Amino acid sequence: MEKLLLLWQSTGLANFTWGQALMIGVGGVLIYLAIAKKFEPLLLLPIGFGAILCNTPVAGIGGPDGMIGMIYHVGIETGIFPLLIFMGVGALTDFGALIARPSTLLLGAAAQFGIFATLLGAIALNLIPGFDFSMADAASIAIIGGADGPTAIFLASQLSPDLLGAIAVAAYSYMALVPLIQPPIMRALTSESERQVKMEQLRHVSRLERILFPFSVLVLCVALLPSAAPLMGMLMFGNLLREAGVVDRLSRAAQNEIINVVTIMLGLAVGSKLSAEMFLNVQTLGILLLGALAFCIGTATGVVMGKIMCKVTGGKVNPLIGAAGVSAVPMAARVVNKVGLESDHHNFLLMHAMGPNVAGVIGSAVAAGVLLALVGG
Amino acid sequence: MEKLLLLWQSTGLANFTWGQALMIGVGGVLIYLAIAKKFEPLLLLPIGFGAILCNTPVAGIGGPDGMIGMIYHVGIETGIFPLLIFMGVGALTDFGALIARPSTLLLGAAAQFGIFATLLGAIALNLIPGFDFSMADAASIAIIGGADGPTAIFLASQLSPDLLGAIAVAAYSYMALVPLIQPPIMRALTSESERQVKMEQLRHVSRLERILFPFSVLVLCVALLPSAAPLMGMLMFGNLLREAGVVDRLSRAAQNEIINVVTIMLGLAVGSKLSAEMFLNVQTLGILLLGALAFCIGTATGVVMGKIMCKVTGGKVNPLIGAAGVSAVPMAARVVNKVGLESDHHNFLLMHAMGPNVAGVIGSAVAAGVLLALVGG
Amino acid sequence: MEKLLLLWQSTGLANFTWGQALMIGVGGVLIYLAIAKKFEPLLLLPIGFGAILCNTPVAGIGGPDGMIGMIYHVGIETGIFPLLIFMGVGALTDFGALIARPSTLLLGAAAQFGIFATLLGAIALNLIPGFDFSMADAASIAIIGGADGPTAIFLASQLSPDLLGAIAVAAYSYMALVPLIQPPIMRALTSESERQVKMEQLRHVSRLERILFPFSVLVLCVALLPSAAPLMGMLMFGNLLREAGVVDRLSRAAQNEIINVVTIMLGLAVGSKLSAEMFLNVQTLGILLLGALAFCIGTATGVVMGKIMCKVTGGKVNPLIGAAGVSAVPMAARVVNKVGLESDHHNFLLMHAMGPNVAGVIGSAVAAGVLLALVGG
Amino acid sequence: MTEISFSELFLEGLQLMGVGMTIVVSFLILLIGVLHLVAAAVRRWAPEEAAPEARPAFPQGTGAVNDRRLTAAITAAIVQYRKRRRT
Amino acid sequence: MTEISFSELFLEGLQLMGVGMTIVVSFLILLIGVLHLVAAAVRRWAPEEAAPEARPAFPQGTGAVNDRRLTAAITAAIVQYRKRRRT
Amino acid sequence: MTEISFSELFLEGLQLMGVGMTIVVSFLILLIGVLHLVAAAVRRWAPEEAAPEARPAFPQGTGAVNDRRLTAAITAAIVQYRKRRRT
Ligand code: NA
Ligand code: NA
Ligand code: NA
Repeated sequence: MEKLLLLWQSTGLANFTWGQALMIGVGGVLIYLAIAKKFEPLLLLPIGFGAILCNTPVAGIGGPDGMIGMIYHVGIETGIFPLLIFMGVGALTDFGALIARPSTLLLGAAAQFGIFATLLGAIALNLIPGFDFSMADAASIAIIGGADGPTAIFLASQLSPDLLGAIAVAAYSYMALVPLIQPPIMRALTSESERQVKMEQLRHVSRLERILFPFSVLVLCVALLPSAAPLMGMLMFGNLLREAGVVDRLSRAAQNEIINVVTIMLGLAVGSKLSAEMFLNVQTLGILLLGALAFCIGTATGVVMGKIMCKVTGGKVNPLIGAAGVSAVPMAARVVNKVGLESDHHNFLLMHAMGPNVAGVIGSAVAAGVLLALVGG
Repeated sequence: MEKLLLLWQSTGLANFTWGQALMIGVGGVLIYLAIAKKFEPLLLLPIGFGAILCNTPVAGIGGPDGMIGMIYHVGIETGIFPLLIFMGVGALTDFGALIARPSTLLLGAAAQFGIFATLLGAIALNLIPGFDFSMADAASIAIIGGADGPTAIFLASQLSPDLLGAIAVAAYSYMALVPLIQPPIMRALTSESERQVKMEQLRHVSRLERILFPFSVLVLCVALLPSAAPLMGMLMFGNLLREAGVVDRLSRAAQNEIINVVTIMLGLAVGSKLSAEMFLNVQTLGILLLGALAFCIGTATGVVMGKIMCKVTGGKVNPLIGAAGVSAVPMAARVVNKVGLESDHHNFLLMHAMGPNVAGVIGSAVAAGVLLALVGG
Repeated sequence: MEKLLLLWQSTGLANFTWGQALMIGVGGVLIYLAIAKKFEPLLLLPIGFGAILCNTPVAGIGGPDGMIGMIYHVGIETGIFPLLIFMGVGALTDFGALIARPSTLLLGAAAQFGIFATLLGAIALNLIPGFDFSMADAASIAIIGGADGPTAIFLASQLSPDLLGAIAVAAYSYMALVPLIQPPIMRALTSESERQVKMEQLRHVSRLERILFPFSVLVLCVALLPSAAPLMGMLMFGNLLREAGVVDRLSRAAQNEIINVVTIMLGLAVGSKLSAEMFLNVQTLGILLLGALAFCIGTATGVVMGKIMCKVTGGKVNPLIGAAGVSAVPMAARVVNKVGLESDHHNFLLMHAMGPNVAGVIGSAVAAGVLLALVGG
Repeated sequence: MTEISFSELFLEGLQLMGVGMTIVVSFLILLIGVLHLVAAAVRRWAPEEAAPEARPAFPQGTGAVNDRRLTAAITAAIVQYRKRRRT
Repeated sequence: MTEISFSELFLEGLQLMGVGMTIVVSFLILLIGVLHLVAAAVRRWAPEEAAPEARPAFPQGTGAVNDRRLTAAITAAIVQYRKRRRT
Repeated sequence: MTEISFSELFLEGLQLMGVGMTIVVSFLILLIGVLHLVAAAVRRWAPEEAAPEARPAFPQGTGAVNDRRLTAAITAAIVQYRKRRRT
């Protein structure tokens, strides 16, 4: 029967490439990690599912006329989805700990060294045959060290869309792995007595200061680093919605409806970049390797800066909180708390680590702005 | 006054065609059915209102520059709205009864015969002068027998956009009429003793099985019928969000925010296809007739398959539950329960009918995939 | 270092124009008014923030490839955002007081004189050098007198997009200033005894009447003024969702999710029209002046009509409620209540003022339709 | 745009004011009529029987009574408790 | 479209019916097999211990009563305990 | 793209690292300054009077205790009330 032949030719089995089959497996692994290991499930589950759907042969779901392809075009190529998520992050984030102790911004700054060191690492990988990262690629890979999903997706979508899939997967995976990656580094770089340092309680932060904070950041950003203005602007807009106290409807919309809906769409759309030709190559291995490197270096420089601040202040800063500077909010702060408790069962560092933790978000948005300004031109 | 003349020429009264006036009446009837008769009000009310707005003369609300025309272009031409609704349906559906008793899939399969018989019926109508259905038209009409609104809208938007309005109206109207259409057929085809058959309680379904279910369906679909992958993929994605247990935020967004907002937009947009030239013709009569036929045949073949399963299992299956195989979740299952109670006041078939009921959703998505693959090429 | 120079050239400081800096200040003032003075914060806060972001040099956030520029293109140029907000307003509005006493529509009609008088005023301003308002500009400015944000934004986006920023700011600012603007006029035009008039309690309105109301308005609108059909249609659609009683899911979506999300986007997008060249000119001063005029005249004619109705009915209508006819729901009705209480501590006019108040919404939608039909051609 | 003299524009504006205001008022007067007609029709053909769905001030009916009793009991308990604590 | 005779179209429709129904049935029979396999695999390698998360058929039923009674009992106990402590 | 030698690229990368890190650190140090200024300004011109809206570190603190006691009292009352009704 001619119809049956036509139908057989339209089956997946008759059209599968090995690459597609493998990528469907990769999608399955991501979903497994999301559900069974609770690896950033809000993102990795939709990404994994998007990968499966977009690697279905014949259907073209990720193509220009397919549903997910269109979502990618509208939401990620334009940068709108990561920016909306950043708005939601701003509305969900309490910057109080940072306002109470602005010096923790230094820790957030130091941890960004992971980004720039990785940039150099990515270029160095070009010495190995098979790697050919441009400066834009290197910048997109490096931002994994920012430990900030939407920032990484935003930068990669602007500079290296082809690497977006691998970069997003690496960024979210390592964020989930923070409790495994960071503690050994933190222990190696600090002495027992340093880990036992107790910190003063944070001062009270008034409502007015909370309202003025987004403007402080925004004014600096607008004046000095406009290329970071979209990211930082939406982050601070979300935070202002939260702190203003007069637009609770909008704040709740940013924290719930918008971020939830956009997360579903963003995840599916990122999954469409997990195609065999873009993912199943040695570059992805390099990205995974460099991503781990970025997290390690960022943690290390954060802790080292913590040690310096400890010295300078005469022991008022526990160096461990420097590790929270990579962001990965609030996971990294919890890790700091846990490692701290190992050395002193009564020393709760969580609130103190929230300062560098949210400082890390600002730090990597600044770093993204620098990279956009210098590489994206 | 020249101004007044200009204004008179811009009134609706000066520009009305009979067709528009009649279609506004049709819109009013749909809203009446939605409110007074509770005929699928979530869809028919917006569809009816959309019809009124889009048949307003001069305003061009359904045209390429009008609000509803743009919504149609973005959401229905692309297929995105029905797919998002299908995601929500997946997040709202409990497939437990089907997982506990997979054999009920046979009932869901049998009931799809209504679709294919109607396809032939639509072609046969071409013998009557005035009808000129192409194969694509016939397929779009036939899918009404799937008793599944978003599937029907998706298929019609891809194969026969001109018939979309009539098909959507027929599909939702008959779904609302299930309690009237099905019982006589069910009673005519079964004996009193068959209707009294008691079924074993369903076994417990573990969380792991619930999580693996979407993948079982998806893998088969990807391997064998990629053309059904968009529909089935979104249905199973929604269900995975529901069952994963780690992404409740997203599951709630799919079940509420997304499905509600998209339902409003989808309804208005479908209404824009209720124009006089597309709706006020003999073809619409044919569609309404064929739609009723499709429901009746689907119910009948479902019940007949139920009788066969009853025989084969030695009386372990109540044939009535076959009627639920047309889907129309959960209305058809409730009808089964009600008809069953008439014969035995202690025989609650509701849970047993949920299996074929949700099987019918999968069955008609498969049927839609087949039609897309064979006709849509 | 060449890189540093490149970077300096990319800073905001190196690229600021005076206009941009000033407009960022304007944005700050709007946010200040929103937070500290509670001036319509739901709109003015996003508008102010949008103004800051879109006046950031280099970044181009409001440009055709920038996030807010794209949101403007999709949501405001098409008119979709104000229409969606109008749907939400409809779902939030209880027209019961108007249905119980239809004669209050006269008050809603009279208050629209503010619109048409301002139209003439805008044209008259052309006599002063520096002003050059076209008829379309004049109409867009005049609609500020409608005291209805989404209507003003809708009309301006269709007729005079360049003036949109100033018009939106003026409209929302004056709506916030209603408690200051209206009372002196109301007191000046009424006598103490008029202000003490007690009104009969409103009759009970049945559910059926509430359901039929949207159709009454819609049918008139479709038949006589199709150019108002988009605005009026969405307002009445939202109200029908509310009153139908069978689509509560959709009603809640219109009242919450949709209106909140769209308000954020709309505000940011309107902010993109607050650029120096469009805002920092004498025309904006004219618009602010004319807007205040429009509010004053509308209040006055509303009250005068109230006095006429008071005479005609032999003292059954308190003239104060005429002031509520400008709309600005529910602020104007509260102002009426407050001014009434000053003259008689036991005379609560709130419910009686709700009738003219919601009549004012309908009235200005009609006025917008007239202006679109006569000027927009 | 072609050059339009001010007086022309102003005249057009005047006309627009007249026509516009006329339409707004006529439209709303018509609407008054329609609403009265609808109200009369509803009263005649579909009157609500003793307003069955009129929403009472205490919407939960007998439940409210129970609730009120409960509230009374609870409040009494609280008062008792407070007294005991103070002593 | 090219002119297609009715009989051709009808024959094609018949074919489509046969092929389509075959596929739907085959697909769902395959799915039955897969679901049985999955169920067997789960039973074998990942059985739930005594169904810890089994949801009872009437979740609010007797449980609710128990809950309320329990709460009452517990709270009464706490009150008693507090009293004793104070004295 | 034009052919770029590895060493050129690496040098550019080094430069980028230097410049980038400098900017990040400078930006955040500037921000530290600004935040201190804002804090000082707020303390000076808009101090909160006795921190009326200060949120306590343990928001549920003593209130929770009270709440729990209250709940106990209330529930006891309900139990009593129910018993009385039944008899
Ligand atoms: Na970071
Ligand atoms: Na079905
Ligand atoms: Na108004």
